[in-house]
Amino acid sequence: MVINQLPLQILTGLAILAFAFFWQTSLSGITRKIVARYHKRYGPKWYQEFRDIFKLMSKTGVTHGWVYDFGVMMALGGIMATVMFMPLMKFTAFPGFDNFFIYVYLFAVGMLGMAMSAVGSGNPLAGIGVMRALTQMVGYEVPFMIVVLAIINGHGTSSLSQLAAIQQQAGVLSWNLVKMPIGTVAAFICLLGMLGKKPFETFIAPAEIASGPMVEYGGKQLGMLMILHQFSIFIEVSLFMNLFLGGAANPLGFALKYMAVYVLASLISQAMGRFKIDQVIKFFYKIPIALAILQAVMVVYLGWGV
Amino acid sequence: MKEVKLFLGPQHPGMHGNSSIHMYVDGDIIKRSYLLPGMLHRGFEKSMERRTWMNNIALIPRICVPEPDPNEMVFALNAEALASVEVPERAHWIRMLVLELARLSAHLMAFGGIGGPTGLYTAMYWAQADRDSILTLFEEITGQRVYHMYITIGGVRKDLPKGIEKKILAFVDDLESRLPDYENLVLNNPSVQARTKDQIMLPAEVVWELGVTGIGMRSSTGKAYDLRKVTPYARYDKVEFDVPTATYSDAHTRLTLKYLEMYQIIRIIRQILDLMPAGKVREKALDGSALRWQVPAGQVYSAVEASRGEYGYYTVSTGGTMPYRVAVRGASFPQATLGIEKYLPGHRIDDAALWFDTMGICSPEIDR
Amino acid sequence: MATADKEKKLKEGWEGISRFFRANSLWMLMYCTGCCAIELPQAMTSRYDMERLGMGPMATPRQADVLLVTGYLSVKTLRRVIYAYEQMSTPKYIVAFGPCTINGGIYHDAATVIKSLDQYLPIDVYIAGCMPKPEAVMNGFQDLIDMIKDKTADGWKRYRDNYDWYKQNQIESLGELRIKDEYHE
Amino acid sequence: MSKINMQLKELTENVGKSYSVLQVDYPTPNQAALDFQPGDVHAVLAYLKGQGFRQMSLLSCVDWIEDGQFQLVYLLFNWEAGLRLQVRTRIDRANPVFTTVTGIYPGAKYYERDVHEFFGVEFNGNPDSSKPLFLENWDDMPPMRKDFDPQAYSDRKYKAREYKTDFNTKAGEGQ
Repeated sequence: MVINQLPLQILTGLAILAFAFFWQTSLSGITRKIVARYHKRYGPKWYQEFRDIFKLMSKTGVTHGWVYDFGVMMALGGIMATVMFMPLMKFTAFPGFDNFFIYVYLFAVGMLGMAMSAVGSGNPLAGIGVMRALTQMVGYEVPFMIVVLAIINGHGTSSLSQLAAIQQQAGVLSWNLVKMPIGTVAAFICLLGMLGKKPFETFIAPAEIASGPMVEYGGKQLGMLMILHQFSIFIEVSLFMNLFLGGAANPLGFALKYMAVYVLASLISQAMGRFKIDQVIKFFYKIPIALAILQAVMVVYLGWGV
Repeated sequence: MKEVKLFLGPQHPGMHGNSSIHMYVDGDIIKRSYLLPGMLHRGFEKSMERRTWMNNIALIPRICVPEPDPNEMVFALNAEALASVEVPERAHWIRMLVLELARLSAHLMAFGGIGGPTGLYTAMYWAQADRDSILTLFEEITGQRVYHMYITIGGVRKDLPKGIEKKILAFVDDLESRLPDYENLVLNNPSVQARTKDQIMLPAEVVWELGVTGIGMRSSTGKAYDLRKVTPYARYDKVEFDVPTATYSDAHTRLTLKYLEMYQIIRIIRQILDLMPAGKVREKALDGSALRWQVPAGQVYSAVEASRGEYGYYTVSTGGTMPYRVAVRGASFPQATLGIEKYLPGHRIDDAALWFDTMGICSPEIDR
Repeated sequence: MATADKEKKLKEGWEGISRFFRANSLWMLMYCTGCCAIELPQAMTSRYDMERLGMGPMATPRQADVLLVTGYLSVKTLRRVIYAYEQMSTPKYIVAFGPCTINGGIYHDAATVIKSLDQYLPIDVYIAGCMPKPEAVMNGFQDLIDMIKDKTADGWKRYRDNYDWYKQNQIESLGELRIKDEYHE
Repeated sequence: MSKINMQLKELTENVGKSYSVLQVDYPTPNQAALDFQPGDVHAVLAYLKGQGFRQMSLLSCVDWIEDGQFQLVYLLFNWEAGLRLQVRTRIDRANPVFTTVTGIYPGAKYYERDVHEFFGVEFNGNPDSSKPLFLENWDDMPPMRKDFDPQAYSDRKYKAREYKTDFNTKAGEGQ
């Protein structure tokens, strides 16, 4: 569905934003329930995450200087902008602007804002957390980029909606998951790193650096951070879905694929401990990067899986 | 680069209990570190001088929270040694049963507790759920879940309730059938192995230098240095059990030993239930009202093997109604104080909580 | 007049909604000050599963809503509990466990343990028992939730209004409030 | 007394040959308590460490206020033989100074800090021993001394809850 007028486009973007928030926040609650079963418990209500966010927004916040406040705003703004560009099923708010690299750049704005704000809080643990987050980013970005570049090279386009459309041509068999299984595995490991799921949870690591960047957040700022967190999960999982699982043509397919990816990542997280930061980098530069290069060679030089 | 000071505790998710490690870090490496204990200091040794022998039974379990029964045992052993009391045969076996159940619960807590510093929270949830069953058994035996006040001078407070043997056996069977799950979840887990294998070493020289006991000692010296074997108390010389040992002590070895000891505990519990004789459970230790007992003068030290190592009391009596002086040897005192000062530096920040955990440190027994 | 009324109503309505969310999403600061902390894992795991009530542990005081004072407080801990409490963002609540926080409990004659916590910090809920069983813990939290719903959990307001009185008590018992703790190194 | 470990008896006799033992006592069959002059303690500890007593379990102190003395107790353990020794000595309570044993048992460092903090015994040669460890802002005598009254200190220092008294005990009752 192509929408040409700017006001309508913005409205569509906002609708995507609202959908992303409600969908991902509910799913987070549901995942908490699933994880609780894994722990032999019942777990909270499915709408617990909404309660948490609204509670935080109703609390008073402490400020640690303007860098801290501005950073949160910048992060939330950057991430929300990224979400608005994300193709959702058949809807794209800004057609022609769903190039993969747009997400990479816009996403970086959000991450930078977050880093700025966390360091602005002045707590050394937050500083360590941010350093770890950036170091880990260096780790997972490289293999992920190699796989994505291989896909772009193979399919000849970098537009997410077009990539999804290409994969929808022949059903499951044309998914990149089937055509490029090795690359998918590498990218899924990178996705775990992006989501901050264990074993790549080094930058949160409550037992080591007391939840890292979030250490000084409370009240409204923490609430905004949680909203930001939900949005960034939405972006990361949607990216993965569009790149490897053929996007989603209808709501049911979207729901199923999205849930499968996110719940699988959460369950893996519950069966793993966390690596140390040096182990994370060593790991990413060994296994995922090897898989990614192998896949790239297969796609670019051998022409397999295109 | 400038050294940055970081605190691990007192309020920190990586810290069990209430004490603080001050770490000066350069980059990710700890350069200097010190323990700041005393947040749990209650002046136990002074309070014990102000209470009668029998009143003390109610006070002392609180010295070590995760495993309170060794406190009662050593206190009773000391008083019995001073007063030359013979404990009835059945009481010995009941004491062993309670001590082993307590050890099992402490081991479960520590083994699952590895989930905290490594981030494998599932292990924690599972282990706590199993520990809860032990606390239920304790509630049935002693009337209390955590602080039992069950082992008294001259025996135990009351006999076992009817039918408890079956419940204990059922629990032990159930736990034994599920222990391999724990092995797969924790010990064979690649991410936990990455964190623990060849990390956080404890060489034998360090053991002797600091005076580390318990699993730390056995994991590096390779000898069965277990007080239950070396100086058997109660009836530990009548039951068969092995003491798992190792000669290469990294964090993973110490975890593995904890896991293997759980099997031995289960083995001991089965034998106890099998061999326990019938009879009296408490001998009147001294004449008169229990609250006016005057334990004969003397100075004696007794120690038992707690889950973390040698746990002992040094008791001085002058023949009064109250102990003249009781000194507590917390099992983890050496590694927590001097160990942190000398051997934590050089590790990464990531390892500090894991170091604290796998060395088996329990802060209340250090602070007393 | 009508607009002021309307505003007031609106504000009350917003407060009511906030209270609903606050009551059902309590994040605990598990500052394990004493023995009673040992039953908290039991209350959190399979058998009682505190997360059903929307409660969960949090890493730092800034993020938390409820300060759990689990048992006796030595002066050294009290000083740090006060730091932690003052860092939390309002509204905040304190749940005190065991007799030790009420009158010193079994440590009434110990030289390093304070006797009555409510002289130094405002308490919303006391949970009795040495140590409180998980049932009691859960019951105490349920009471706190009910109190938040009917506006009686106002400890943080009391602390704000009687700040001078609390500060004076703290200084009387602790001496200097801020202490450089490098003395032992 | 017949059950006393033969090895232990032999050992105490050997110690008695080289050092002047003031008193020997056997509280349990595998435990012996030996009293020495303060000057002998270090030599004895060094000798015993060579005899297999590689672990110092505890260093403790007893306040014998009526004698005007502090008694230092070093608890040693021999893991191979399962033997335990109390090496005891008495020092002057008015001037409690002793020399550190960290040269023989490095693990004694923090036990000495402990004893210093709770009894006020100075350990020469252990520079850290005079730093406070467990206590913070302590403003009274070392708290484990016999003449220290924790109840009075607590009543003076910490505010207590006020109760209505419904029932008054008669003199001598309830104590």
